[in-house]
Amino acid sequence: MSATTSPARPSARASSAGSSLLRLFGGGSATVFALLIVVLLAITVLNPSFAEPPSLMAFLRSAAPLVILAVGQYFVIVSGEFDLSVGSLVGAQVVIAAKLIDGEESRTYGVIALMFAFGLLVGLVNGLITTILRVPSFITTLGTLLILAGAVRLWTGGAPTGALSDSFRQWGRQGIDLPVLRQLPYALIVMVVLGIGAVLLMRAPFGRILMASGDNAEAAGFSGVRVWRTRTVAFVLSSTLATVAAILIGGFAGVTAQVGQGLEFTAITAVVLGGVVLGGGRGWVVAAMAGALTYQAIERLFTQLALPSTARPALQGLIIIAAVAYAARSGVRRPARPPLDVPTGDDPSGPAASPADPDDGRDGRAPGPGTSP
Amino acid sequence: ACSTDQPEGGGTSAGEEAVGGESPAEGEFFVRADYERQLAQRDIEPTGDAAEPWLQAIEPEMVDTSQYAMEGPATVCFSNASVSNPWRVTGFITMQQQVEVFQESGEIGEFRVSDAADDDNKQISDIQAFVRSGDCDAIIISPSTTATLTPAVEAACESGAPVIVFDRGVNTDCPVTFIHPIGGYAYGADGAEFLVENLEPGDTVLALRILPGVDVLENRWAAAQEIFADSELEVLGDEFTGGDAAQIKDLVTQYLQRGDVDGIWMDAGDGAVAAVEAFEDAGADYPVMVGEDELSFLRKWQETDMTAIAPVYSNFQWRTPIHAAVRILNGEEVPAEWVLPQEPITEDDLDEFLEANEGLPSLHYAKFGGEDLPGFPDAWVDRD
Amino acid sequence: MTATRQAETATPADEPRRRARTPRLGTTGIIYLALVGIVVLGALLVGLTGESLLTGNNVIDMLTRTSVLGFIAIGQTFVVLCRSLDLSVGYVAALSSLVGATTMDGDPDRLVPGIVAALLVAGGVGLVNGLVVTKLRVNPFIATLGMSLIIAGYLDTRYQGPAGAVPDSFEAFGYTRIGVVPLSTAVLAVVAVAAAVFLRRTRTGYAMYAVGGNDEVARLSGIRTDRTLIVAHVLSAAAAGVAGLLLAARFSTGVAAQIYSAGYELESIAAVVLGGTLLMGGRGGVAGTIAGVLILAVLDTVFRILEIDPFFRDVLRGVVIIVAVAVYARRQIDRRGNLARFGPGLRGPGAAEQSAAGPREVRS
Amino acid sequence: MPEVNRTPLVAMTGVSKSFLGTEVLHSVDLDIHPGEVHALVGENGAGKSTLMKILAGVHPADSGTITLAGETVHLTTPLQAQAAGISTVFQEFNLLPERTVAENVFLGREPRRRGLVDAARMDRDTEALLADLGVGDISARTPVRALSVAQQQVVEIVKAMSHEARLISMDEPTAALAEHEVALLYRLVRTLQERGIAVLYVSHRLKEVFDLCDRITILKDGSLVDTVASADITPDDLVRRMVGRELGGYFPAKDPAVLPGPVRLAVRGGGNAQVDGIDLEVRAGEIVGLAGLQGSGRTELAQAVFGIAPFTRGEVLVDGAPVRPRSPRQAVRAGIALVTEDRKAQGLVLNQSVLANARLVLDAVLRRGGQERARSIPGILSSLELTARSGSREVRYLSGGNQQKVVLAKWLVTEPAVMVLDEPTRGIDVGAKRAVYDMMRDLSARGVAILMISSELPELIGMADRIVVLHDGVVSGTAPGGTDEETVMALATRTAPAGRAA
Ligand SMILES: Nc1ncnc2c1ncn2[C@@H]1O[C@H](COP(=O)(O)OP(=O)(O)OP(=O)(O)O)[C@@H](O)[C@H]1O
Ligand SMILES: Nc1ncnc2c1ncn2[C@@H]1O[C@H](COP(=O)(O)OP(=O)(O)OP(=O)(O)O)[C@@H](O)[C@H]1O
Ligand SMILES: O[C@@H]1[C@H](O)[C@H](O)CO[C@H]1O
Ligand SMILES: [Mg+2]
Ligand SMILES: [Mg+2]
Repeated sequence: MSATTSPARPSARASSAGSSLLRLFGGGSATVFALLIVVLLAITVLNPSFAEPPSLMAFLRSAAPLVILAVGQYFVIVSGEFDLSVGSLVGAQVVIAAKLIDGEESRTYGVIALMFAFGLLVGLVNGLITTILRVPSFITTLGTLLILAGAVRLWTGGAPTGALSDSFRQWGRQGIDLPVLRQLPYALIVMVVLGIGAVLLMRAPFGRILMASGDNAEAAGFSGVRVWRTRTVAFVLSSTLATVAAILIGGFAGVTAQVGQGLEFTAITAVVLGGVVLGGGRGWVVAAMAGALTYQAIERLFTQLALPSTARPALQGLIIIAAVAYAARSGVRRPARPPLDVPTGDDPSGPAASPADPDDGRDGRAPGPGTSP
Repeated sequence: ACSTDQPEGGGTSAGEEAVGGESPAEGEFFVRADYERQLAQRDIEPTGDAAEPWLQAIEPEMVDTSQYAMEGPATVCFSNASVSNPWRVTGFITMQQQVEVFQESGEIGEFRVSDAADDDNKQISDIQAFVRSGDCDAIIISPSTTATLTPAVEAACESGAPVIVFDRGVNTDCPVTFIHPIGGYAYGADGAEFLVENLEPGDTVLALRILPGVDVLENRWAAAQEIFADSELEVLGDEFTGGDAAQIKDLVTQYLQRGDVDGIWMDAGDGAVAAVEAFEDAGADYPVMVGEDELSFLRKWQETDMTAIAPVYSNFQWRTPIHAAVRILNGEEVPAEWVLPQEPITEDDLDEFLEANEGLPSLHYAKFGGEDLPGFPDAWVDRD
Repeated sequence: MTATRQAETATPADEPRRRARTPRLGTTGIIYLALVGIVVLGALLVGLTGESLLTGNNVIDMLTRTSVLGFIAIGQTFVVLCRSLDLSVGYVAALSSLVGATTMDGDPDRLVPGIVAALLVAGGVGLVNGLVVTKLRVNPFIATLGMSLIIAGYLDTRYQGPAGAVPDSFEAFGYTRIGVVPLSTAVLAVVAVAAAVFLRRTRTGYAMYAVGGNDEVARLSGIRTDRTLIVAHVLSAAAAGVAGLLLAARFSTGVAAQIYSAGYELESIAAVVLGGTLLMGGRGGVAGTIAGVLILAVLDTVFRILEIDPFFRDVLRGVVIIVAVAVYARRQIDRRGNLARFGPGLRGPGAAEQSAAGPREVRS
Repeated sequence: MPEVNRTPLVAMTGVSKSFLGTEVLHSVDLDIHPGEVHALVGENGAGKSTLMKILAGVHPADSGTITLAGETVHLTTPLQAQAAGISTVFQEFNLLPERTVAENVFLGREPRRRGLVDAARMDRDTEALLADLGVGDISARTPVRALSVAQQQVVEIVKAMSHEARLISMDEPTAALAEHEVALLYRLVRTLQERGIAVLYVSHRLKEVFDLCDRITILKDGSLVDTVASADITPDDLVRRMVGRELGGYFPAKDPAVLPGPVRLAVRGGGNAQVDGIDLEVRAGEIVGLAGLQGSGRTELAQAVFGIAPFTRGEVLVDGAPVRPRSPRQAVRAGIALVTEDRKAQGLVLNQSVLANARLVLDAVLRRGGQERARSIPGILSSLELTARSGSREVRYLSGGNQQKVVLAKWLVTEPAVMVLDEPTRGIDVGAKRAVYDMMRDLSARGVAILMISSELPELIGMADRIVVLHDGVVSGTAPGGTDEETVMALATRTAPAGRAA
């Protein structure tokens, strides 16, 4: 199940497919796919109608934003950083859209363009403060979380004003009418397109230097990678995708004061559920997306079981910890210790030790996030 | 020099029956006496001019306040729980507008506000700071949580300055007056009764709630449960939504996938429109709908003319504390418990209210009662 | 294999300066300077409104505002020093307030049992956190986030609202003052001193710096790294438990959401990092954390006096946190760079790129 | 050997150890007597450190017994080993940079008074230990971060001694020390010996082995070759028995047909904070060696040429064109490659596949034409005897030698004009070394200019056409290829080594 059993792969492309396959069946990622299947089956058993295309479409439509956020968060995490600001950003973007569009169809796309510009700006700020000023991204994005949340309310005097236009809302609400599915949601299409895009990106040179930066920033730098730039791009990707998520969420349900609250933790949890290692350099984007779907599916299951809604978080917490713990066990070896990962000292024979690599993990110089003061 | 900011007699919260809240010690949010009182109060004709509901009162017992009488512009201090939802934002604007009127007329000088951003501990500190400063001729408090703010409010009472509490209550009757609409039980009942009347026996109802543990909200649900209990309606479930439209719509969609939903009951209108949309997008018939007097919902209601009701938690109550303060500082008597009228909006008066609130933002509350204030409508439109 | 040594030493900054000051003190010094700076700035701003910041009342207000976050942040310091973190502190505080208040149930004789029960439960949660993190190898971020969900679920199911009541004698903990010093702040001071002594004067304290600095080295030196980390998590939770008890005293009852949605987890981490403790662990301490908490409290008080809009408050807080940490980071960077043999230690442009890359910072 | 007939302090018999299936120690016997300095020698990967770590309680042995002064002991944790009086100076760096010397020395065993750590006493005891060993220039309160490599090494030894140890194992303690600093270590070892403390001494520097040790145990590929009294064996025999072949045929000979071509790399008056007045020329087909003591600035020079810590003075020309790289990117674009001395920290992204590592520079800098170049990767890998089969394996699973080959492959695909290699054979075994040498010859035959840094003089002498020697950041001279170690050492230590440590 470990990489050592990998079949021969002559060409780079094929082999990355190979290693993806490995990641699927080995280590962290296996758990999430198994879990996802189990949960979906459970739901279907309890409520066969869930398997009917329209229900599935509805499920995927409402899952799409989180999946997209997870992809964005994945880029940042794999580069060795955190993005806590996405929740606030989603909220801010929806409110901005409502206030600026104010129900005027004609303004829709102008405003959407503006939202992307704003998203880009936020990503740049997060990235540059983290890489150039060396503020740990946990703190940087905690700061932007506060700033965004406050600034946008300040701007709208506390509660969102204005209204979204139909052409804005269609993206999260409408879809292409089809016979069987009844409707193929635009949200789903966007999610799939972005998902494929992410997979391709991770196979492209950028994907590899992103991984390298998260794995060992110094080595990457000595190979000509502009680590600061790569990580900044990751932050920009994250906040751009958060903007897309905002468009879908706002479109799906309209504006309320609470949009986006807590999404940052949900997104990070989803990514980790996908077996992606906090601290960077390890993890598969498809698994991260599966993590997001799993997270949503679990919530579905709970409503399905009609569990008292107050009790749900408890179960959710248990499942998350159990899943991650299980992944950590089946994981091939202890990952190079990430910034917020823990010393799991006492077992020399443990995964820390790997063949021909006596000192691996022995010297505490495992690549951490290059940007922690 | 060991001093204390602790109220004499200290904690009164345990099991003690008092204005506003019921005993949190039991963690129970249903007190039949209060429930029945509130339901009855709905049919009692309030005193005063119906054109100024914020000055009306139901069965007031006046208390003498001559001891607080003073001359000249007063410094009024307001400790606000938060402006973290549209209902409170709307109300707070109304309050500020009301203050300006009295500042014009020279009755109020300085108006000091501290906002606790929903942090109970912070609000306690805010109140203590007001008390210590000794500058406050009157202290208005909108408590964040009934039980937790009680000690601080008691301490404020002991400071000698008149204390006015509104919206959510406290477990003590030390404030000069406690201002509130009829209350959560009535609010919850209005919606529940409407559903019972307008649905057939055996029909299904989904209850959507914001969050657990806030008494005003819990009372609403407690009343609804009471009424659903002796009806033939089937309650499919009660879900917490955090008032987040996306969650609301997603949840309703899920319930619709599993079968019909004939009625929706909500403990607060935030996001009612999202619930309605779920029916539209699923191609299902509109449910019998319980919302709130929030404009986005009222407008949706008018568009679709579905069967609906908008229970009201009278937002105009935010004007009353200011009037109360001025009266008290003039030594005029005020009701010890100032119960304001609280009438739901029905299809009969729907159009009238939408007209009156023409051009106001969608997250604005119809019964905000500020039409006659100088800042109207800009202050509520631009929110500043 | 001496390569490791090489890289280890590839960053010693020039010794003369080094020898001069012990860096830990240096950092703490800076933070208290920052604190003073903020007080002065605040005093000026408040002064403009004709009021004055440093009146007895305002001091009381500031100190009162330090207590709750203070306890939590001290606990958080232990875990962060060990290169872990605890996102469950707010939830533990809520739990402890309810356990405490329901156990006491207004009866003065059950004061002690109430306190003990609350702290035991809190410590128990910390123990579980520690075990999950060390034995199950769940990243602390997820482990403690999951624990938060579990506690929230339990509390909201078990208690529909505020529950329990504290006797007046205990309410005093939240309201009594000794001169301008609130009792809770006095207790905080004692706890802070105790924590500082623990870190600076006990083997476990030393072990925490070692585990956070480099758990492998710690292990080879015979330190039980898992045990150390578990202790840190227990202490963190216990401190949150104390905060919960203080809140119960202030509220005279126990509550759930009102406490766990107050955002203590992130605020405490912010305070710890504001206090100069490395998020990467291995360096820092309680003294700094207290300064960090004071900074936030001063801001709060100034904001209150100036009646700053609550939303603008968030903006300012965010800015202050980022700027402060950026300043510390700047100092770390300046410390870097090899001993210059020729002329001033000129840093070529390439240096920026190199240092933007990686592990070197981790140790600086 | 007076000790021989006394009961040994430590006796290891039939000790075997495997890591994940591969046995790296095959039933090894070793006995050490009180007051004896016992050398453990062998090629890289022979198992020296592993044996030592078994003694230190870091790795439990799979089989075999260890007796301490007669009775059998089970050393499963470092704590037990220390308690048993066995302490170790590990090969890898083992100090906490942020903590003071005293805190490091007593880490985990801080002296206490009434339950509290007695910091004052800890400092005093540390100062005492240092003084006792005649080390004057280290203060107990200095953070280790601020010490020189040598000073840190001393601290490690003091730390080991502070355990009331009966046996101290030292794994290549001098590897990071300059000649003059080695003298200090000699003193330390002698002091220990006088106190009846046994020393197990691992070193690649045979001179030290003969200077210091009473007996020598030779390991080869995890098996015991022999244990001999150092008096009874000559250096040449020792090498022969370690390596199993003559040193002579050790370095591939240069193909006489390869003649120096035009100058490809030229540094004129290059200087920055670390090095100064560097004048250097490397021609096509030429291998230039760069020698110097640790800390003499070889790595800095390499890093300056490669734009990591760029020259702030002078100029760098590649094929006559002035480049003066300000960053690795620019260096790569200018056709320069750098194989760093620290493979794991600076050379590899260990969690990524071999292929991902091999094409990292292409991905980062040379995207245009990257695909074509990438096609050459499998060829290059197999030319380095890295089977393309392993392409999708994550690098951390490879042996040190193969990891180094991946680093080389990474740079070979960039088809550099100039290749700088910093300690290219550090920590890799004979076979891998050979492959590296062959690759270098092959490259220079194809006209690449090679600048090679190495601390192993035989290697430099065997491979280089010329050897440029650095001392304290300046070029102190040049020696012709095939010169002898004395000449180079003379240049490297020409002026009395200034107190850089101070
Ligand atoms: N923790 C470990 N996991 C897997 N293999 C290991 C581990 N430690 C050592 N090895 C392998 O065991 C063999 C012996 O390694 P060891 O470090 O003992 O050699 P050595 O003689 O010390 O070499 P050097 O002279 O380079 O230090 C090597 O092949 C090494 O790859
Ligand atoms: N005495 C010292 N004091 C402080 N730092 C030192 C000292 N000696 C070496 N260093 C640092 O250790 C690292 C190794 O030194 P440097 O790279 O200059 O030596 P070198 O000639 O490359 O030897 P090696 O290749 O063995 O490291 C450099 O970063 C250098 O700054
Ligand atoms: O949040 C508001 C109020 O604060 C009030 O207490 C009840 O109605 C809710 O909508
Ligand atoms: Mg070794
Ligand atoms: Mg070097």
